[in-house]
Amino acid sequence: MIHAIPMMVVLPLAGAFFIPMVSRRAAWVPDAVGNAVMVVLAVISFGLIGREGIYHVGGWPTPLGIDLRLDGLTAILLLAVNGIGLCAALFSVSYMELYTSKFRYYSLFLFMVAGMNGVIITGDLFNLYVFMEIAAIASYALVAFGCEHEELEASFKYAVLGGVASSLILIGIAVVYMITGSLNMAQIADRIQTIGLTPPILLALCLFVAGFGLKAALVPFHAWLPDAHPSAPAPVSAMLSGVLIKAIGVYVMARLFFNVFGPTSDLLAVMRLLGVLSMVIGVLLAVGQWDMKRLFAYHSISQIGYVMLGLGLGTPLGLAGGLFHLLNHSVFKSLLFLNAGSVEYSTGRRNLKQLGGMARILPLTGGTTLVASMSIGGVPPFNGFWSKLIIIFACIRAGFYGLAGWAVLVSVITLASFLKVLRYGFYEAPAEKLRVERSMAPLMAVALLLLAISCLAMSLFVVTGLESPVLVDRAVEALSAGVFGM
Amino acid sequence: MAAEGGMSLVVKTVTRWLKGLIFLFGMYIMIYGHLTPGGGFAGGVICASAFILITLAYGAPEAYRHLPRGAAEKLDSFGALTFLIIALLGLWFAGVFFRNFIGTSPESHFRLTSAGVIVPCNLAIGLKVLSSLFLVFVMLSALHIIVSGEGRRRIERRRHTP
Amino acid sequence: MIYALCLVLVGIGLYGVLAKKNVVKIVIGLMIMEYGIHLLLILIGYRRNGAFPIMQPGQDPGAYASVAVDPLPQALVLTSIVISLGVLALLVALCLRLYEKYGTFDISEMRRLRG
Amino acid sequence: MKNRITLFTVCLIVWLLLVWPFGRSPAGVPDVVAGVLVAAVTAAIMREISMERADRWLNPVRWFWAAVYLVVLTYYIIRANLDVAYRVLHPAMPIRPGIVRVRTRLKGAGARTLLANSITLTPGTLSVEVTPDGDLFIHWINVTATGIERATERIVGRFEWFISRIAE
Repeated sequence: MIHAIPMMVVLPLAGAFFIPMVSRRAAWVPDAVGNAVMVVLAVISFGLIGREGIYHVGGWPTPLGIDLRLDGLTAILLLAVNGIGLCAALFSVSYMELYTSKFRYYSLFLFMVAGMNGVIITGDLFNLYVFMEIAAIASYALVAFGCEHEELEASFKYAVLGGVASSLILIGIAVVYMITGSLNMAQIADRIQTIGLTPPILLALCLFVAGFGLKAALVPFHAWLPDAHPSAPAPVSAMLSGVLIKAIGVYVMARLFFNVFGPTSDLLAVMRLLGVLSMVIGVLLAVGQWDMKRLFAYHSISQIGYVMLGLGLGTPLGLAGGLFHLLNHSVFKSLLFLNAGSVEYSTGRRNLKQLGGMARILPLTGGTTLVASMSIGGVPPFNGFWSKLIIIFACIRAGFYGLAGWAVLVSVITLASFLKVLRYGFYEAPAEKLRVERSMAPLMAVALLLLAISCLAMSLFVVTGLESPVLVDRAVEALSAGVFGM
Repeated sequence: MAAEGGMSLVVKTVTRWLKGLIFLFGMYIMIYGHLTPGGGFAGGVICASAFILITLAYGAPEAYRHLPRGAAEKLDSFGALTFLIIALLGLWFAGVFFRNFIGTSPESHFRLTSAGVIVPCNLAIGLKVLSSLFLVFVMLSALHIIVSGEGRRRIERRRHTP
Repeated sequence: MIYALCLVLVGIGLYGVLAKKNVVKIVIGLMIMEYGIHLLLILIGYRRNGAFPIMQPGQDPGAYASVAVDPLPQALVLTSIVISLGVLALLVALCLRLYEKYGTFDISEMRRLRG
Repeated sequence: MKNRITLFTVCLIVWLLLVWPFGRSPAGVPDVVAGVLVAAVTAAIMREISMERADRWLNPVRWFWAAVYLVVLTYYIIRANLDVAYRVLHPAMPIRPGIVRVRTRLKGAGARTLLANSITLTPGTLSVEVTPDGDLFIHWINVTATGIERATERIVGRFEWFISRIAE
């Protein structure tokens, strides 16, 4: 099973290069290959849960070669990326008929998945940068996929800010290499333990906060996200908002700060501050939006704030809450974007003012939107409720009563904002007669149902106890174990 | 040959003399990447520069006569796939992904055959770099910009207002 | 300190990205930034009076390692150059498409999306 | 096909020159095999090295004149260098820049290219354009003759005879 670790990168890359070679003649090949690869990846990542190990690429021992590292945190993120990726790929089969040159789409999609998987499994700092750029470049191209005014403009903004973020991260990596003489995360952690957090290391830390903050769209750095995410095709928005900002933003931050640099109280305070800012400002900006996808995108900023808040508490309970919310958010936010996509697919609109009564026209989408909205709003039987509850508990137990109050308040505003979506989009009669151009395709329904069921099913993970939901306790162990040993 | 498009006779003739030698030198850099400075990327860039020179001197159609666009697109994917397959062969033969599965002996050091899979890997990278750089150059240089709609109106307006 | 000069270069690039209105100039600023970083990376591996990091026949590996410059940053820079090439190609294509749609390179005239 | 064989031969020779002084060990069988393969690939893709007949280069007389021409060209280049340096350093800067038209008798593309490049290599004169019917436009730092015949005699005359021996 240990040989499955490199496969997480190899398979999507092979698929991405294979598709353009054969798909000139056969139009069904991109669909088939893309979905087959995603199914295999989802199965493998399911099998990797609960396993641990270090894979030495090329058989070279640790300081010489590149390590691939599998632990609890890696496993859940792989599951999130590939599970959501599978749903998005299923959804794309029909949805991407709206666009041309499907093989380019699947090729870029698989590049993005390969990049994210690579970021998650690698144990080498520069390798992480390379994979991050693979995922990022693919996502710039995917945002511009429609080639219309808005898409191009959003993609340009996203690409320039992403490029600046990557540059900052690369400077950080250079500084770390200059001080520690190594790029292997475990070795860097080891060296930093002996030399302490000297000013150059602190400079690198600042650069990492800014760079990965940009990639994760935390609030002072969030300007690109509300443009980029809604402009992409719906399955890509689901991937971007659902997993990309987590895989190349939040995950890397958590990994570096907890396992490489070691969490100091200042660092945790910065994470909490960024978290609360994103949480509050994101939701306030979201309330006034009428474009459905744009509204969801602003909520992504706010929900990422929850994750950062949980992680920034630094206690095992806070970590559990943050990671659990990360998983939950990737499920319900992808579901929301796919719902918006299916509404756009059948009516060609996504502005709430022009919509209405969709629950009668598309009953399935209405149901899944209800599930996802209740989830993100934190209504009891759904998964979002539990993770928010854990985060709020963790705040109270760590003595941050004010933060807990903010978290509750933001949750209420989120619920209000989604009630608006449900009312104007799905239940109230439309202002003018809506013309339904296409009915929903079966594979799209499958993808929506899969995600909606997991929204409910993931709340079952807390039956073992609110303190440690089954899926994430290994990940919490991995993070709270402190810095990597050699 | 001389009259139809492209640059002047001098550039065309010199291009014809040099294109093969540039390509050859690129291949040399690629194949001896493990012994001298260079490697797959540098060699691929030099090889691509041969095609770019042809594009500049004669125009894109003549470049397509040397390396058709469809073939370049196929080669692009083929190079990357070859690289992956070499890496997977390491898993197959030696049990570790990316393992150098072609054994080398100490007396073969500093020879062409001393590096096992590195030479085929360099060739695969070179192929990939060659074709993708060529494609990037040709696509961006041969792109016909058709400004329409809102942009057209904006340009007109700028032209009329001093 | 020569490292500071690289950071000055990065700063010039960042100024270009943030202050310029022309999309092409923004792209150029981004590239200047990356070149500054590449220079920084190369300087990290530099060693005064070092030998080039290629072994010659009959050389003792230990003695060689004590004089050669660090080859790792050079590999990193090569990789990084490839990445920035990819970003550059994508950005230039985007610029051309933007010109096709808007008929201008001025970013302040592209206002379909509001913040 | 003949073009390809020429290209293949040239490539193989260049390859052997590249690998021969390699390290301290002489090039072995793998190096030569790789050379044959690479030269074959190059010949297949790049088609030709020149459109003219290749067997004329087997004639040693041409090589002799090429060697002589190298010396002659070097002489003219040095002389022109001194001339330009004099003009630049002279306080009055006695230059009279302009573009003149000259005519050549040379027919082949290779010969004309050689002539144009020789003129460019000589400081003070620069080939700007070659027309299809054998006229060259030359930028001259100190125009001393304006008519086509006189300018041709001044600029082209000294090279033309050698080049026709080498490449025509």
